[in-house]
Amino acid sequence: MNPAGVFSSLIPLWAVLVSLAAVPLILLSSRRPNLREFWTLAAGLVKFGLVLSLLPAALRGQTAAADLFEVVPGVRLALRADPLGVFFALVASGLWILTSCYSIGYMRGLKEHKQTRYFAFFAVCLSATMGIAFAANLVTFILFYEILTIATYPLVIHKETPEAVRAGRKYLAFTLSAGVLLIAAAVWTYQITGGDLSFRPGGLLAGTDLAARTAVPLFLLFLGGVGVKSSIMPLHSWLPAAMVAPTPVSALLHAVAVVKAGVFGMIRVTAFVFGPDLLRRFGLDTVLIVITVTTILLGSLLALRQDNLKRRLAYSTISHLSYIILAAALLSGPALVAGLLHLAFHATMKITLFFCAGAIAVSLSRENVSQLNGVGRVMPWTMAAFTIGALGLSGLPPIDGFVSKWYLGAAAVGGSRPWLAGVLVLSGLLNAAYLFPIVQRAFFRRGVGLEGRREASAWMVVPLVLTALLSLALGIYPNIFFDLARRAAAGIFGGF
Amino acid sequence: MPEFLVGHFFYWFVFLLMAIGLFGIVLKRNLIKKVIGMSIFQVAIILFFVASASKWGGTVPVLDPKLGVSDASRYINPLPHCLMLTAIVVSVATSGVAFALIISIWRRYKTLDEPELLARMKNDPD
Amino acid sequence: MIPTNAPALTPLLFLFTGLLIPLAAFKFRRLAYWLALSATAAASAVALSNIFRVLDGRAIHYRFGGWPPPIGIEYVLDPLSAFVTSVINVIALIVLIHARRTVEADLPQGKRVPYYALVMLMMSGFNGIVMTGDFFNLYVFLEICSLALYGLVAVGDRKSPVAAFRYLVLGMIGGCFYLLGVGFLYMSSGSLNMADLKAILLVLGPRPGVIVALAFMLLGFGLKMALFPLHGWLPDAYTYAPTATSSLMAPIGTKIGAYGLIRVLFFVFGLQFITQTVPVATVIAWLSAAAILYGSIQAMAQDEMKRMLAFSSVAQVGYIGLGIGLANAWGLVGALLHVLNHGLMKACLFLVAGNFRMKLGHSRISRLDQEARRRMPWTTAAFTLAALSMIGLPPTVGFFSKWYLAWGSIRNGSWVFLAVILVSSLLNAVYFFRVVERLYLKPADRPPEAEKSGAAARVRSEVGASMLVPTLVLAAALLVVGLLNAFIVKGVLLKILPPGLAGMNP
Amino acid sequence: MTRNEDNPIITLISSMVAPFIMLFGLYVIFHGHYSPGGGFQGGTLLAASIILLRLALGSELGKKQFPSRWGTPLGSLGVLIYFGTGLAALLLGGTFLNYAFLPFSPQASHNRYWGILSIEIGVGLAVMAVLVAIYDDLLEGEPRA
Repeated sequence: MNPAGVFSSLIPLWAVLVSLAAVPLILLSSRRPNLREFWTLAAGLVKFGLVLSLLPAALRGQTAAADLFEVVPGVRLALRADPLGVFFALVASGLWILTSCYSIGYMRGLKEHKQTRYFAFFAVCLSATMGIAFAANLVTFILFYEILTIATYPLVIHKETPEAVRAGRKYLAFTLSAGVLLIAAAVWTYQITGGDLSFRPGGLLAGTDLAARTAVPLFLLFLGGVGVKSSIMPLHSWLPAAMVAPTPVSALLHAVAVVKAGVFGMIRVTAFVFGPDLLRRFGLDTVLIVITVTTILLGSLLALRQDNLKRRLAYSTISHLSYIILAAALLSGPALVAGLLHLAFHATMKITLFFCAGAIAVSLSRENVSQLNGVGRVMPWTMAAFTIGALGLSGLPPIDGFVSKWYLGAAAVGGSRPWLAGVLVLSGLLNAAYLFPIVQRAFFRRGVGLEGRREASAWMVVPLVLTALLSLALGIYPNIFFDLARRAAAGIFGGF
Repeated sequence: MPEFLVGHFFYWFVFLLMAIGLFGIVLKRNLIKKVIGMSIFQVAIILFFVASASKWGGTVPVLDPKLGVSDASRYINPLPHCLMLTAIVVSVATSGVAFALIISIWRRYKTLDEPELLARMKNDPD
Repeated sequence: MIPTNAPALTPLLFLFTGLLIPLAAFKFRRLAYWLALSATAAASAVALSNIFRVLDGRAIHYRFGGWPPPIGIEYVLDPLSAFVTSVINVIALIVLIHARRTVEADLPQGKRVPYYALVMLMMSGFNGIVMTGDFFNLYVFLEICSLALYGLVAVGDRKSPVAAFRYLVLGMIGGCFYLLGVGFLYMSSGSLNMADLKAILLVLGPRPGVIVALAFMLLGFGLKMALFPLHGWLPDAYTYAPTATSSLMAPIGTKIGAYGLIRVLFFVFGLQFITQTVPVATVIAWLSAAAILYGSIQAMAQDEMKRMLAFSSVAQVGYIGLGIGLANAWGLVGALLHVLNHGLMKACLFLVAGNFRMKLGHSRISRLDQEARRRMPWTTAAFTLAALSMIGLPPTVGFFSKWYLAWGSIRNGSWVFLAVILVSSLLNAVYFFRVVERLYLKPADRPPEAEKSGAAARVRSEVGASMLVPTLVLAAALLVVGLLNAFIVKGVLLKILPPGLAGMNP
Repeated sequence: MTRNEDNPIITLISSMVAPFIMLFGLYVIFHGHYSPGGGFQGGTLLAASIILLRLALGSELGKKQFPSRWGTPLGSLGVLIYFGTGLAALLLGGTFLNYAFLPFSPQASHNRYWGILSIEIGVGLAVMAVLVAIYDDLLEGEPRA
């Protein structure tokens, strides 16, 4: 990504704004649900189209940049669709369309209240996610990061039960504190660099001669800032609590957009703010690796204990997010490629699983694993998709989870830390241990009270089958994502 | 040290007055007495300014044909007096407002005793 | 005419209107409000245009009565005074538009005319304080606006005279301390003109008289701007005053004290004096940090919304004080930006409280619930936005004040202050989300009768346009000013900074 | 204040003294610009004479001479005279209150003379009216003495 590869274009801006523009339309058509959902879907399609139109340039290693205006002296509100950003945007906007369809089925199936608010804030969340993906500097990043924090809150408390309100408070307490730390870190960086906060491949701070007593606290501030959303281990407990949200929210936001925004922020911080050299110099990569390995294993172990299906999936998410951070912490090109692949592939698989959980909740009103006996008989499509997702998360071919885990393992072995491959294998086994029993219950045990129950509506089943097929397809043909990830990694670590 | 004390006698006087005033404002329970304290406090400052203008051998700053205008040092500095004229007006206005407030407090709560007033306010719904 | 008289124009305009109102209202009672409003509008226009007059960095000096300084009274229009007058006049304009209905609701007929006259005198005082270049003249205007404010507070609730009396006592002490400081300064230097004094003080150096003068003046300003721990009068005064008064006082009143501090510390005594010779800047910074924490914690415990906002003002004044106390370029920029930002936020919040009082008859947090939101969706939305800004979330203005203040702290290596700023945004989040959560999530205690009859359940009783529009304008301004803050900072605020301030460059 | 007895000595003496106080007040106002005195002092004397009458004759009779509703408007008027003088100077090309630009006479020094006089008159009027208004307002609503 040399400066020559940067060209000016407003497409990133439109990609951010399109769902924001849909918000007033959604609000205005609150009395006409069909029109309202049309706006959501239209915005989703347009957004996806815009992101797709950025893809060819990104694959060539070029960057579309939209410079707006100065927000803080020396720092402009600027969007840059670099390969990394396009990668994330592609995943989020693509899955938004499917989630929107699913949401329609889910919300109508459960006759949820305040659907307008739900769809409106969902659109805001997507805008913020695009903004995070395309943010060219830390200020823009923080801007959208905080918008995402706030816009997710109404979705978390959507049910308005005391439990939901409590979860909402917890969510805000964690994320707002994180935002504060991130701001502190950004201001400090601003001071160190003398007013420059642009993300730069290889590290914004790489040229500065930081002392350890500056670099380490600064990194910890950043870690606290982006670590909450990416739910690394001591900072994770908001995520299981936030599972009281409607399932599509858990699916897209708490498996893809919000948490991946945290992970994405982590990649930005490690590769674009600090840079590999600096991290290595102060041993910060080791810190990160220790944290993530702990999170991976503990997350999986905790998932074993959960009976609530969504909470189980949440702990699984926690552990899988750390795969990606682990990949970033390995500080090598292949590892980053593997991490990015996992960012995309985990999204497809986890969203499938969440969709399935939601479909079960809608048509059977069941939320606990122990109640799932025999579900496979009445909801074959749903449980088939679930099986694909479960296989993928455990890392079995030909699902896409295998691809990313394979590369990650290879990168770990190729680097100087082969023992990490053992961690990966172990966690794969744990994944299987907490996901396969569900499949087994669903298909091989006799259930009670299932007479007359059917699949959920097509609005829900079609998206979840599609995401499952997508997981399968990407497992067989991951090339586009692979190329894009290579481009992104090449910008940082050079060709390899 | 004695020269310092004697040489700055008007400071001591002013500070004494200020202390008396503050004593009245802070420790007296009756609101009227607080206002009296305020007045003493303000007078102390007015005196401070006026005193700062005086000097030995100076006279009233009104043009005296015998002295003429050439020797300004024979007159005392008129500026602080002018300033204090304004300050007096301010203090009159402040006292006026204070008394008006006291009257309306009295009408509502029938007391000017501060602890009593606070107790009655506490029992008073908004 | 306007360019040459620009510095004196706004104070005189308000003074004139303040005098005209009682005379005009002798015959036409309704005229009072419109006179006040048009004067404020004109003053806002003049003040805004003044900014462009001084952008080249040259101050416009205005000699009262033609007497040259330092003997005569001089008015100075420089970037600082142009900025501050613009802020206070524009906010006053917006609040006054809102005030018409609340004044009608809060005050008996006979008190409305004097009320507007007092508002004009208060504005005259504020503008005069900012424009004058003479310390004693500043005192006079300080007392003019304080006297007007005592009256404006006292016409509120049943308890308001007591609040006003307490305010009067402390305000009087503050004024007297300031005057005493001026006296010491005059005795040491023989001058009352700010520009003149600046030159003299350079020669005089830290003489005891000068230091005592500085201490007394700071004490005076501290009392008037309610800098912790001198804030005792503020919560009661804000709570019991009529809505219109508290929404004028809260965004504007405390800013004047902040202006005074900036003027005296940076433009008269100078950086060297306040940071090295007598490190008062450090004292102010620590007191402000304490104010931020104390105000935020107190605000959490309040049930009455206006009282909560009052304590939040104590905290926000602390932000401004902290920026001043940091005594570097970005701290001061943060303080100045916060003067604007806090003005907008607090005005918006107090207008919201006024709207609630108007329609619900109270502004008690414990009695707010979804019902309030259903009846007043726009007011609630404005509150939410202002709350986000108080917490300091981008892209609202609150975020950017915190940004500059945090930067100023880091520049000085003051990690404690950085921590205070960050912790306080979380505290703000606690006490504002408490309210937001109630408004959106707390089910109405008594389901409205209309709920059962379907369509009627959606009865909205939002306040009228004359109250709603100012509230929403302020809320929108929070976003717009936030996004465009770099223009304000670079275009105006950086030109205000006194020369030689550390860390001019980013 | 609570004893309501017509005391002829007080009534008579204060009725006789009041005009002289008033006269002296006017003297002080009109000589304020070149000898000690001026609007503040003169206005206070005028107010003193009026308040004296109110004290001595009772509010009812005392207000015949100067109704209390005049207080605020007259005060405003007084300050407006002051203000108008300043404004006239401003409008005629000088700065606010720069008497040299007033139109009374072609000679600047005479203009200053007249300018200060008009200021003093305004101030005197304002001080008188406001002091009486303060007195009246504080008494308002008291049980009749």
